[in-house]
Order: sequence, then C-alpha cells, then structure tokens
Amino acid sequence: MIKDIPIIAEQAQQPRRTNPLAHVFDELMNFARSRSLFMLHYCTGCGAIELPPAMTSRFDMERLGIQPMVTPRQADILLVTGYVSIKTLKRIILTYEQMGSPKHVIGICSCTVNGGMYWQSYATAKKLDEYLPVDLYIAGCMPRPEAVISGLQKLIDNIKHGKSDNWKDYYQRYDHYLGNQQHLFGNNWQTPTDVIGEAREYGLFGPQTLGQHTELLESVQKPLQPLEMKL
Amino acid sequence: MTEHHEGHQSGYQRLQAQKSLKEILEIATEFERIAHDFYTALVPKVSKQIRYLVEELAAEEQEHFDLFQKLANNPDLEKQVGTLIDTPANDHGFSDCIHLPDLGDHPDDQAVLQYALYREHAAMEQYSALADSTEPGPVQELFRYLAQEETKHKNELEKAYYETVHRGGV
Amino acid sequence: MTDIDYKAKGSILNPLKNLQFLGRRPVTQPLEPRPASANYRGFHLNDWEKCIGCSTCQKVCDNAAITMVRIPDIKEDPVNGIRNLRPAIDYGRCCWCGLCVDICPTGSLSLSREYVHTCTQDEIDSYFVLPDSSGMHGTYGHGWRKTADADLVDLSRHPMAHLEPPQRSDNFDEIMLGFTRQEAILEASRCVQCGMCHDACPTHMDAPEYIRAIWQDDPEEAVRQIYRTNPFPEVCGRVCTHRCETACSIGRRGEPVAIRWLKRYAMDAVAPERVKEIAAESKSDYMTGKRIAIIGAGPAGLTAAFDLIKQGHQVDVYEGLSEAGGMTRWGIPEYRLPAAALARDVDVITSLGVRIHYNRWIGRDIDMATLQLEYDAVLLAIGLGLGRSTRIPGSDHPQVRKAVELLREISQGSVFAVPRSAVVIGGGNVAMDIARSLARLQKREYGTVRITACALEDRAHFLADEIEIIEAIEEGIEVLDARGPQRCEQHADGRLLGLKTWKVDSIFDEQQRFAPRYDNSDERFHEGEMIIEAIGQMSDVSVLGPELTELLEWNRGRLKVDAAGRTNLPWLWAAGDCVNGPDVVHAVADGHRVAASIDAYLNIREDVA
Amino acid sequence: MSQELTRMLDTLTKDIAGAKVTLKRARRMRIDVDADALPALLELLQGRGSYVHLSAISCVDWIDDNQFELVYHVWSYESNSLVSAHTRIPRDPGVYLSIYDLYKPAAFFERDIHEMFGLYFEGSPSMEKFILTEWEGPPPMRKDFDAEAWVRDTFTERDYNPEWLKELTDAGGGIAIRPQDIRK
Amino acid sequence: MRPENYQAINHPPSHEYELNFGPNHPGIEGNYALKVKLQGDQVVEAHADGGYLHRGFEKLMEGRLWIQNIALVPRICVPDPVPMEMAYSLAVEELGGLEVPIRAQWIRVMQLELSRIAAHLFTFGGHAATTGMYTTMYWGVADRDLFLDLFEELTGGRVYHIYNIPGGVRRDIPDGYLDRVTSTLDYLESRLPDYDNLFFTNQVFVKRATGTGTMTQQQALEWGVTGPNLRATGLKLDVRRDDPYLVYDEIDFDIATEEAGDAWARTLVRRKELQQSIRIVRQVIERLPSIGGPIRCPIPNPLAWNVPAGEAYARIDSSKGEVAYYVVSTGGDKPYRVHVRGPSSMHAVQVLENLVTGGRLEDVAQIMFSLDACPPEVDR
Repeated sequence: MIKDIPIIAEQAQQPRRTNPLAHVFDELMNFARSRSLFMLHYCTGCGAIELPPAMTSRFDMERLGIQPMVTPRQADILLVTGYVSIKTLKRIILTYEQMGSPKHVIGICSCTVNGGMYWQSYATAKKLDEYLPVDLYIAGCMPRPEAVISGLQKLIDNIKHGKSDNWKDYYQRYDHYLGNQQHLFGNNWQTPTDVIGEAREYGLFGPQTLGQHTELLESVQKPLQPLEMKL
Repeated sequence: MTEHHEGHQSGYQRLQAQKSLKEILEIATEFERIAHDFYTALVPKVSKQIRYLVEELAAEEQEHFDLFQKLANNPDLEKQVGTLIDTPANDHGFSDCIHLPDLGDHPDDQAVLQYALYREHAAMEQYSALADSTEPGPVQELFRYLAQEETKHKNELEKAYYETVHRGGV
Repeated sequence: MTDIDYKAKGSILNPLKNLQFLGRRPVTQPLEPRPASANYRGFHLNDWEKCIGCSTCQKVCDNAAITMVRIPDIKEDPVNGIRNLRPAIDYGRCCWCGLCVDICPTGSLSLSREYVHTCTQDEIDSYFVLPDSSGMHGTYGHGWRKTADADLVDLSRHPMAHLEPPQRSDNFDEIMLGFTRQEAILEASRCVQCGMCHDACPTHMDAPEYIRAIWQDDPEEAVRQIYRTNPFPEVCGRVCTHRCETACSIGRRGEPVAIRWLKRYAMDAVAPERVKEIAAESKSDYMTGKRIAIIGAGPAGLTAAFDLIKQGHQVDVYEGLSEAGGMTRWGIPEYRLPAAALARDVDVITSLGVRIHYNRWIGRDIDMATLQLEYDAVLLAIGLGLGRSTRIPGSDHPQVRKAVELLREISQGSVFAVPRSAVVIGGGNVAMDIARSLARLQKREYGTVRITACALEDRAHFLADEIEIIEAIEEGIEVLDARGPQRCEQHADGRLLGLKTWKVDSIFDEQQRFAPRYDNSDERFHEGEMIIEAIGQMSDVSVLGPELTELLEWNRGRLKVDAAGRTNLPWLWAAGDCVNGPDVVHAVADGHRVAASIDAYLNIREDVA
Repeated sequence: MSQELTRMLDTLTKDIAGAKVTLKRARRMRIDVDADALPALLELLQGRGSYVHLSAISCVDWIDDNQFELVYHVWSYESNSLVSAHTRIPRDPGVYLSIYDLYKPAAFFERDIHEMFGLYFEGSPSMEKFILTEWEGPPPMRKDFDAEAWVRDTFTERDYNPEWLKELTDAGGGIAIRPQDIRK
Repeated sequence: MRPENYQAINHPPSHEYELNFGPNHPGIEGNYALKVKLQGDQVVEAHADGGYLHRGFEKLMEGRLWIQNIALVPRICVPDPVPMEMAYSLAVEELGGLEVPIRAQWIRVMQLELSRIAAHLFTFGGHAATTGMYTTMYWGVADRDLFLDLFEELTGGRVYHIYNIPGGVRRDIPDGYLDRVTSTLDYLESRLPDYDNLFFTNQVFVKRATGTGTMTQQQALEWGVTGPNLRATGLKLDVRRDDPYLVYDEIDFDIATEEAGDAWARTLVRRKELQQSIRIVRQVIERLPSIGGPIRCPIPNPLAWNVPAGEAYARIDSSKGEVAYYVVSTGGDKPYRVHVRGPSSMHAVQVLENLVTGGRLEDVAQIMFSLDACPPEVDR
C-alpha cells in the first residue's frame, strides 16, 4: 500500500504577477465563483437520497446559488455521496478529470472517510482522498439535508476566501494519486485525460507530478478503444 | 494488676491535693512513665507475634510522657493549657463492659488491648472527676485537657481492638 | 375504485388554479439547521461518571468504529469493575445505528440531537472523537437513549431451583439445586464478555471464557478453562465470595451474571472422572525429585499442592483433622457446601498424586524441625481455626461457645445437647451459618426454632450476604441489628440465662474506623441456653513452637511474608487465611502465588546444584 | 388446506425418485431432491402444480461438505404457497443445468450465482459478468474467499491523530483496544 | 480533455450507434447503466449494466452478528428501506421461533405503509421529471419529507430507520405520535386532488405514458414481475393478501389494479396504493391505542445470540414488489447465508431490457421510473 504523504505539497513555480490589481481581481473571481456553483448530478451512493430534498422546495439549495448540473464539464462540485464501489470509483475519477478547474470534491457520509458501513467489503474503496483531493467532508450516515446545506455553506465560504483549492493538489501530486489508483485498479489503469499535460498548461506542475507511477502509466498507455458492446 | 489499679486510686487522692499546675503535670507524667515501664516489661513476656502491639502501647505512653513533660517545662503553661482544650473529646463507654482480665504470664493480644483500654478509661474518668471537683480556672482546664488526651487515646485503642478481634471471618 | 378522471381533457383555464398557491404557506425551511427529533440518533454522548470502560459498545459495533482509549486521569478499580478506558468513535465508520446505546450495560452512552459536522481535508482528525457529556459541538441535548423496553442487556438473572423453607428447615440438604443445561445456557448468554470479573477475581479466573464455553454448550471446555486457575471449582461454584459478580458490568443496572452458579453448572455437567482427565492435561510428565511439605489441607494448601504436583514435584500434605478442606469442610454447613462436592475437588487433586496425611498435628505428631530437614520447602497454610471471644462479663461460662468450634462439631457429627434457645453474637456469614445450623438441629429435635442473632451493624451494613440473612429469617431465626453485647446473664444456680445487649447508635466514625456509640437506655435481654460468639477468628500459630515463632518475622499479628508468600526463612512459605484473612478464592489465589514462588526457588536450587 | 397441499405435492412428486416433501409451516413446503431430478420436479410443479412464479434461486456454499446447495423458491398464485426445492451439487466442477426454459427469471439468478459463486449453468442465456465486471478476484461469495483479509491486504485504515489523542498519549494513556483487536 | 488527446471512435458505417445510458445520467434512477444500441432514436438492443452500487451485502452479513445486520439491511434499498428490515427480521424470527408482540406487529404495519407512501411520492417525482414535469418532483419530494419527519420522530433516523429488530421494534411510539400521523395523512389526502391535476390527469403525462413500456399479463408472469408492476396488468396479486405476514390478514384494504400494463397503468396503480396505504395506516391508528403490551419479545444477549439452525424464506410486498430474504443458520452467532431477492433484480434487468427494446430513446428513462426500479436492490 502506498503511504500517504502530507497533503500540503510544495508550491509549484507561479508566473510572476505584475498587475497590481491582480489580487483584487482574484477576490472578485472567488466571490463570483462562490455565488454560482453547479453540482454534478451523479448519485454515486446511498447518501444521494438526501439530495433531492436538499435540492427541492423544502431545503432549497438554490438559495445558495447551487444547482444540479448534468454534465461534468460544466460542473464545479463533485458530490461523492457515500460509499464508492470500485466500479463507480473509476467513473468518478473519469468524471473528476473531465471537470473544469477550479473544481471541488465533497465527500459526504462516513464511507468516504474511512470505509464506513462497508469497511470490510471487498467491493468498495475506503478512503476517497487517496484517489482524489477532497475539499470538504460532511459527517453523517447519511447527512440530513440541513447538514448538506451547512456543508455547502462552508464550501462557499472557503471558496470566497480562496481556501478551497485542493484540486491543484491533484496536478501537483498526480503521481501519488495515480499510484493509489493503480494499486486498486491494476497497472493497466488509464484515463482519457492527459493530466500531466494539463498540469504543465496550468502551471501547476510540481515535483511530485511525475514519478514511478506516471512512468508505469506511460509504459502501458494505449490508444483508447471504442466502447465494446456485448451482443 | 491490682497494684496498678490501686495506684490509680491513690493517685486520685494525690492529685486532688495538688495546687500547682506544674505539680499536677508532674504526677500525670509519672503515671505515663509507670505505664510505659509496664508495657516495656511486658514485651518479652508475650509471643513475638503480638509483640508489636505492646511495643506500640509503650511508644504511645512514651509520647504522652514527652508531651506532659514538655507542658510542665513550658513557662507559658497557663496560656498553653487554655488553648488546648477548645474541643473536648467524647467518651462513648465502649470499654466499660469489657472486664479486666488477668494478664498472666503470656497474655494474648486481646487481653493486652483490654488492659490498655481499661487503663485509659480509668485515667480518663479520673481526670474528668478532678476537673469536676476543681474551681473553674487554669487548673480545671488542665484536668479537662488531660481527660481529653486520655479519651482520644482510648478511642484509638477501641478501633484497634475491633480490628484485631473482629478480623478474620465474621 | 378510484375517482381519478384521467380521461378528462381539462379546461384551458386549468393553469389559473395555480393562483391559489400564492396564498399557501411555503414549505421551505430556514437555512439554519432544524433541531432534530427528540430521539434522534446524532453524535454520541458519554457520561464518564457512569462509563466503566467495559468496551461492550466496541463489541456490538458493526462497523468497527469504536476504539477504547486509556485515560490516565481516571483511576482503575478492578474490585468495583471500573477501567480507565473510554470509547472513542470514528465517524468515518459509524452509521448511527445506536446499538452501542441500547447495549451499554451502564447506560452511560447516548446519542445527541446534533447532526452537523463538516471539515476540510486538513481537519479530518476531527472525525475521530472521544465523546463526553458535552457532545460534538455542544449544541443540542440528548436524543436517542436507552429506554426500559428497548434495553438489549438482560438485567434479570435466570432463577435457580432451590429448596423452600419448609423443605430445608430441618435438614442439611443443599439448598441450591443447580442450573439445568437450558438454564445455564440462557444465563451464560447474558454475559457481554467484558472481563471485569476476570480483573476482580483474586485468582483471575477466565470467567468470560468459561461462560462463553457454557453458552456454546461445551461444558468440558468450560471445565478446562476453570481448572487453568482454580482447582476448587466445586467449592467456589457454591460458596465463593464472588467478587466477579460485584464487578460484573451487567450488575451496574441489573442483577450480575450468576458467574458462581455457572461454574458450578460446568462441574455438575461433566463427570468427575472426565474432570480428573481434564485437570491432568497439563501435568508434567516427569518428576523433579523435589519434595514439598504442606501444612493444612485447606484451599490454599491444596491449590499449592495442585500446582506443584503438576510441575512434577512430590507433595505431602499434613492435615490435623480427619478430612481435607479446612474451613470449607468444617466451617461451612452442608446445606451450603455438601461434603461430597468438596470431596470431588479434593479427589481431583489427590488423583494427580498429592498425598494427604490425615490426623497429623504439627507440633504434636510431627514437628517443624523434622519437616525442615526432610523437605525442600515447607508451606504453612493453617488457616484461621480458632474463634475469638467478646470477653464480656460472663463469657467464660461453659455454655458460651465459639462459632467455629461448634460448627466443626456439627460437621463432625459430634453429639451435644442441642439448646432449646440460643443467642448468636455476630452478623457475619459465620454467625448465620451457626444460627442456621442450630436452627436445623432444633427443628429436628424440638420442632421449633428459638434463635436470636445480634449484630453490631445495622441492617444496611450487615457483613453477611443478603441472601443468607433472608434465608435465615425464612428459617425462623430472629435477626436483630445494632445490638451491642454487654453481659452474659446466669442464674444463681449457674445456668446460663441469656444475653443483655445495648442499642448501637453508630459503629464507625468519619474515617470509617471502628468507634461504636451505645445507647444504654435501650437495653434488651435475649434468652438463650447457649450463647455462641461469632465475631472473629484467629490462627493457631502455637503449632510453630516458641523457637520458630522467635525466628520468624511478624506483621501486626500475622506472619510476615513477601509478595510471593515467602517468610523470612528461606524454606518456609505461608499462604491462605492465616496470612490474608478468610476468603476461599483469595486462598486459592494465594496457593497459586506461593506455588509459583516455591517452584521458582526449587528450580534455582537445581540450577545451582 | 396445508394438509391438502402436502397430499397434492406427494402425488405430484411420487414420480420423482427420492423427492422428500416437508411441510415447514403454513404456505411453506420444502422438497429435497437429487440434482438430476430437479428439472423434472420443477416442470411438474410449474405445469401441474401452478407454481409459475420463480421467486428466487438461492445458492449456499457448504464448503465443509464440498457442495453447493441450490434452492429454487417457486410460488403458486393459485394455492398461495411456496415450494423451496433443495438440491445439492458437488462444488467441483460446479456445473449445473439452467432452468431458463422453464422460468425466465432464472436468467438473472443463474448469472448472479455464476459470478458470486463460480457455479456454471449450462443453457443459461448469459453467463457474462453483470455486477462484478471489474472484479478480478475469486467469486466472492465462496466461503473460502476471506473478504476481510482481502480488505486488510488491499486498504489501509485511516490513522487519525487528533490533539486530544496526542495529549492522552503523552500523559501515558492513549489507544488501548483497537476495533480489530477484538475481532476473532 | 485536451484536443490533441481525442481519439477518433470508429462508428459502424450504418446509422446504428451505441449509447451509454448512465451511470452518470440524469435519466437513470440511481447509479446504474444501460447500454443501448440505437437506430435513429429507436432502441434495438439494450443491456443493463449493474454493479456500480455493489457492496457485497450478502458477504458482509455472513461476517456480522445477527443483530449487527439490522443496521446493514435497510441500505439494500435506499428509497424504501423498511421492507428490507422487516423481511430480515421476519426471517430471523421464524428461525429463532420468536413471537412478535401484537403491538409491535401493528407498529410495523404502520411503518411499512408509511414507507410505501414515502417511496411512491418519491417515484412520482422521478417519473414526472423524466417527462419534463419538474413541479411534481418538487412537490413529491417535499411531501415525502413530511413522512420522513414522522419516521425521524418514531425511529430516530430520517432514511435509515434501523427500527425493526428480530423480536419486535426498538422503541415505542412517542406521545401524541398517532395524532401527528393522522394530520400528515389528512394533509396528504388534501393534496391528492392537486397531484391529480398536476400530474396524473395531466395530458402531457397521460399521452407520454399511455402505451409506453407495455407488457401483457402473460409476459409479466413469465418475467417474474411482482408488486405494483404486476398489478398494473390486471392481476390482483399481492403478497400482503396471498402470503399474509404481520397482521395484514386483519386489515381491510383493496388491492389496486389497472389493466393496461403500460407505464401509465403502473403509475396509476401506485397512485391508488397511496389511498390504500392511507386507509391501512388509519386502521392502525384506530387499533393501536387499544393494544397494550410490550414492543419486543425477550431476545438473547445480542453478543451471544445463536439462532437455531435452519432456513427461512420471508416474503414481503414493498413499494417495488416482492422482497424476499432467504436466511440460513447453522446455529451460530452469525448468519451462514443470506440471500436477498429484491424485486428490481427482475424489473431493472430482464424486464427493463425487454420493455425498452423496440421503444424510443426518450422513453427509456420513463420506463425505468415507471417500473420503479431500484438499482441498489439489484447490486446489493
């Protein structure tokens, strides 16, 4: 098993900012982002049953400016609702990588933290943060809509203050996350997204972006095959 | 044992005749010395098993002896005595009903304790009686103090008695 | 069946119906979290005052979410069944099912109505919580908690068949009849395997293990577990002071598991011959050639003998009386411990090769010097065979007897004139034993019981077991509390008339030391042809002889021994009641301790040689 | 009514060698039958006995006997009763006949048993994996697959280290019994 | 994905193409997938793909004590968890020979029917959303929440009640609870005309649903369809009536049926069942105060509970269909084998594949919701 390394990684070299208004602009951007969040509509586990109440009239998430969004490319929040079976985890990673930055992962329920109810199950992954950087956890089994709303409020607050940027960690320590993914899914694991290329592009290339696991990935990477349908 | 018994009686008359506080204390000190000598003499006579008990009794008498002597030599005696009797101890009459045994040559622990209890009881009564028959003043306060000391001692012995006799399967 | 007119096309004006909704109250709740319902299953609360650290919650937790954490500030108290462990909950596992609350033997755990907790990745340690009574964030109060009808702990003990007073009051038949298989399994299943009993037991019996074996209907395994630590299961299964049950976590709110009776059941369920085989399982298959003499065939002596013979030493036990068992044979009446049951225990021990020499008094038939010469080690386990006297006036009358001695006579079957009326001084188990034994004899002889037992203690502080007092009263004995004996009255012709007592106002002072206060205005007279003193016992150390007594070190009237039970003389050990005071299971524990010390000593000597 | 039912079943099964009918309680019947006679029994139950609803096929791994037990729960909407037909087949090679031609729902249950237990049904429409498409281990429901050990080898537990725990550990306390310590 | 990483996918030369319908798809119920082959927008082939919610329940249950499993079972069907608890408890009670007190049985009936109401309200919302009628979803979910409030008060949990344990229920009903149930039922009844107006008689829905996903009686029986879906083909079959459990044989209710066997009929059966469930709960409310006694029979210490060896098959009618638990005990403290038969293992696989094939892509979601398929039941 891969040892966890601390989540705070060395900051990558940022291009020097010359504009004196850059920080003001940043704050404005953070504020704007925090007031208009789209949550990916993907029920990964049983905690999803409390999302319809949270989204609809009674608890009304839209008051916070949060709406469900059906496609990952336009979503800001990936809400992982509880346990993730290994089969689902692969889809979650694919989905996550397709989401545009900045993106925020919320792990709700016990299961995303330490396996929860299914701690002895052969079918579920135990700690979500081994595979994806997580911004926020909401405790409960499952959390009530009010708890979900409180969590989202906290997320909004964090975004506003520029504190919710764990997504950068995925680029900066891609090797770590990829290693955990390979450990669970096998050495042939690959996704359609070029995370390393994106890291370079975004200037988030860190000392741990590459490593033994990305080397392994490069050695096994194949062109993607069209979806095969068994008839 | 009888001579000790009588010793208390004659001591009472002797004490009653005293006027000076210091002299009273000296006689009280003498009592303690006699008791101490008695216990010390008893030590080799009892089984080694219970020798600790007699030694402890002797040590306690020694303690009293030292205390009284200190009191007697204190120039500021009257004031000292006056402050010491603020909280009189009570007597519950436990040892009244345990009759004095003949200690014999090899007394057991129970017998030794019974003797000690009796002695403390007698001393306590004697000092109380002295206090009652004295005019209020420093002398009465001294007697009260002595009675209280003996009562405290007796209460301690009663506890030791129970713990010895009632230990071991009830 | 239904009146839904789905075929109706409706009117074009239908959408106007929406206008009515303008007048309705919105269903939307405020953003602030609502208080949860009164028995909501939110974050945990734990009352540390009530919690005993038994870790039953941890066992029932289906998600392995509970870790027991040691709190150094809390004092461990094995005798009262308190550990300094407290549960910590992993909210990355917990599913808030509340089983921990429903099973908690003490009722310390509950769930709160609090349910909001969020944290970032850096704060993830906040998911591991050591709950106390203030709750996670201290917002709402108690939610889900134990209710009487939903308790998963079975608080009431399975009753055991026993003889009713009319059936038992004129004979010495054993009162408790033992569990049946079904009853034993049911009673065993009440155990939550917390192990408090193991910690509290002087000899640290593996009670959870044998209870589990009984529950699994495997009495042989139970016997095996029992014999690991106790060669007197028949005795301890009946008359043990069962500290295990005092410490039992189920006993916090209900009746403790009947650990003592379960031990007895295991012994009842396995044939004596099979017990011998099980007991012999771990016996050494060679002899060391070392010889050990043990004085006194009571529980301490024979336990040491059992251990030592298993280690391959030759053991000779010298017993002054005609049968083995010591106080368990002579001091405990047959209705509590039948001699046959004791004999079975002794049989197992002798079947391993322990030789018991009966009717051999040390100092009379054989002296200590000889033993020292002939044996590699000597163990003194002479118990507390002599009774104490109150020595109140008149107590030197021949009809004023000491309880232990009279009990011994009854057990030996000696013939004596059964008094028509008797007064027992004392309120302990020995007092009850003699009172109830005499009552049986009176009932048999005269058809009526006239016995008064006077105890110094008041009813709430009686030293005897509650059940003993209840049964004694059932058998017609007058039990008086708070009576201090003052004088044994006798007639001018020398006949004993009875006992005069005073009322006891209080016995103990503020420091819990003995300091009785009497009320001499409340004087009573209790009629009795015989007065029996059952106030205390002492050891007959005269067997040691004066020289040895001088050589030995003493500690406040008892032999001074080190932690392993060894005296200041290298060849002499002492164990049992004569060192520790009376308690069967303590004696057994002592026997083990001493045997281990003797064995270690003999092995060292071997190494040197 | 139940006695009638048993009688009916007795006549029904008298052609089936070794079939043993037990009435467990009202509306619950158990028939034990040899593996080769089971399809014939089910055919009789469905055709003559109106047991048209296949409620479930359960598989039990009796590893100590080296056998799989297959239990076919069929329900009759006419007599309102459930027959559980029990049969045992050797664990090795673990091949049995499909009853898809009698009961269509068998397709799902047989496919499920195949991926969970590794028991192959000849003649079933699909023995492709359905749930465990991305599982490479042994059939997980087999008793010889120790899921907990697999989890232990594959994952690590979260190692919390909150402030209060550090303080307790420094004071000489700390974690005493972990949950895994008490699991046997 | 960066443009240079796009891989050209070789589509077949015809106008046939394949579509992954799910798992991340708003039209799918839960986390589930259908792989469909399309000609234009007509589905020519469909294959269900499950396992996204697989947790290995049956294996987990073999490793947990009998009592520990009560926390696990409701998770097998998230929208309607009560029947799962109930079926497990009934099976264990049969094995252990436990007599459930009458009071507990009535409480259980109430809980089952409240759960049915909540589940149906939830399904209406989902079904309506697939035809673009989102208001019904907003209403349904909000009204369902009132029932979750009732559950919260009774059981301490909104969704996972963990309220039934073998032998009875865990807590007695709180003071004044029945009055609150009555007022919630009154409220729901007063809302039904609104729902009818909004959804059930709405021509958008009626026209979309009529004739969609039709199955005949013959097909339904052959495919192992149960519950409301079976009753929508005109068969008056209900486990509550045919194989009565708890006190259902003392309760007066009608079995709701429809004849058409299509998506519309299935939804309408559920709509009628709402009324029947309200009727049942009202009977419970009437009877319960007069039934005293305990809420649970004595059960052994859960840590040392050996359930006698044997096997039991407990069936229950949930809002989705027939739920059955096959439980085998070898006399140990844990089940030897638990087999969960969820109704959706038929509805979401074979039946769904059959009904979707030949239909149009836009009806796939509707058919799935009209079958009230519940993926976690399939995956377990």
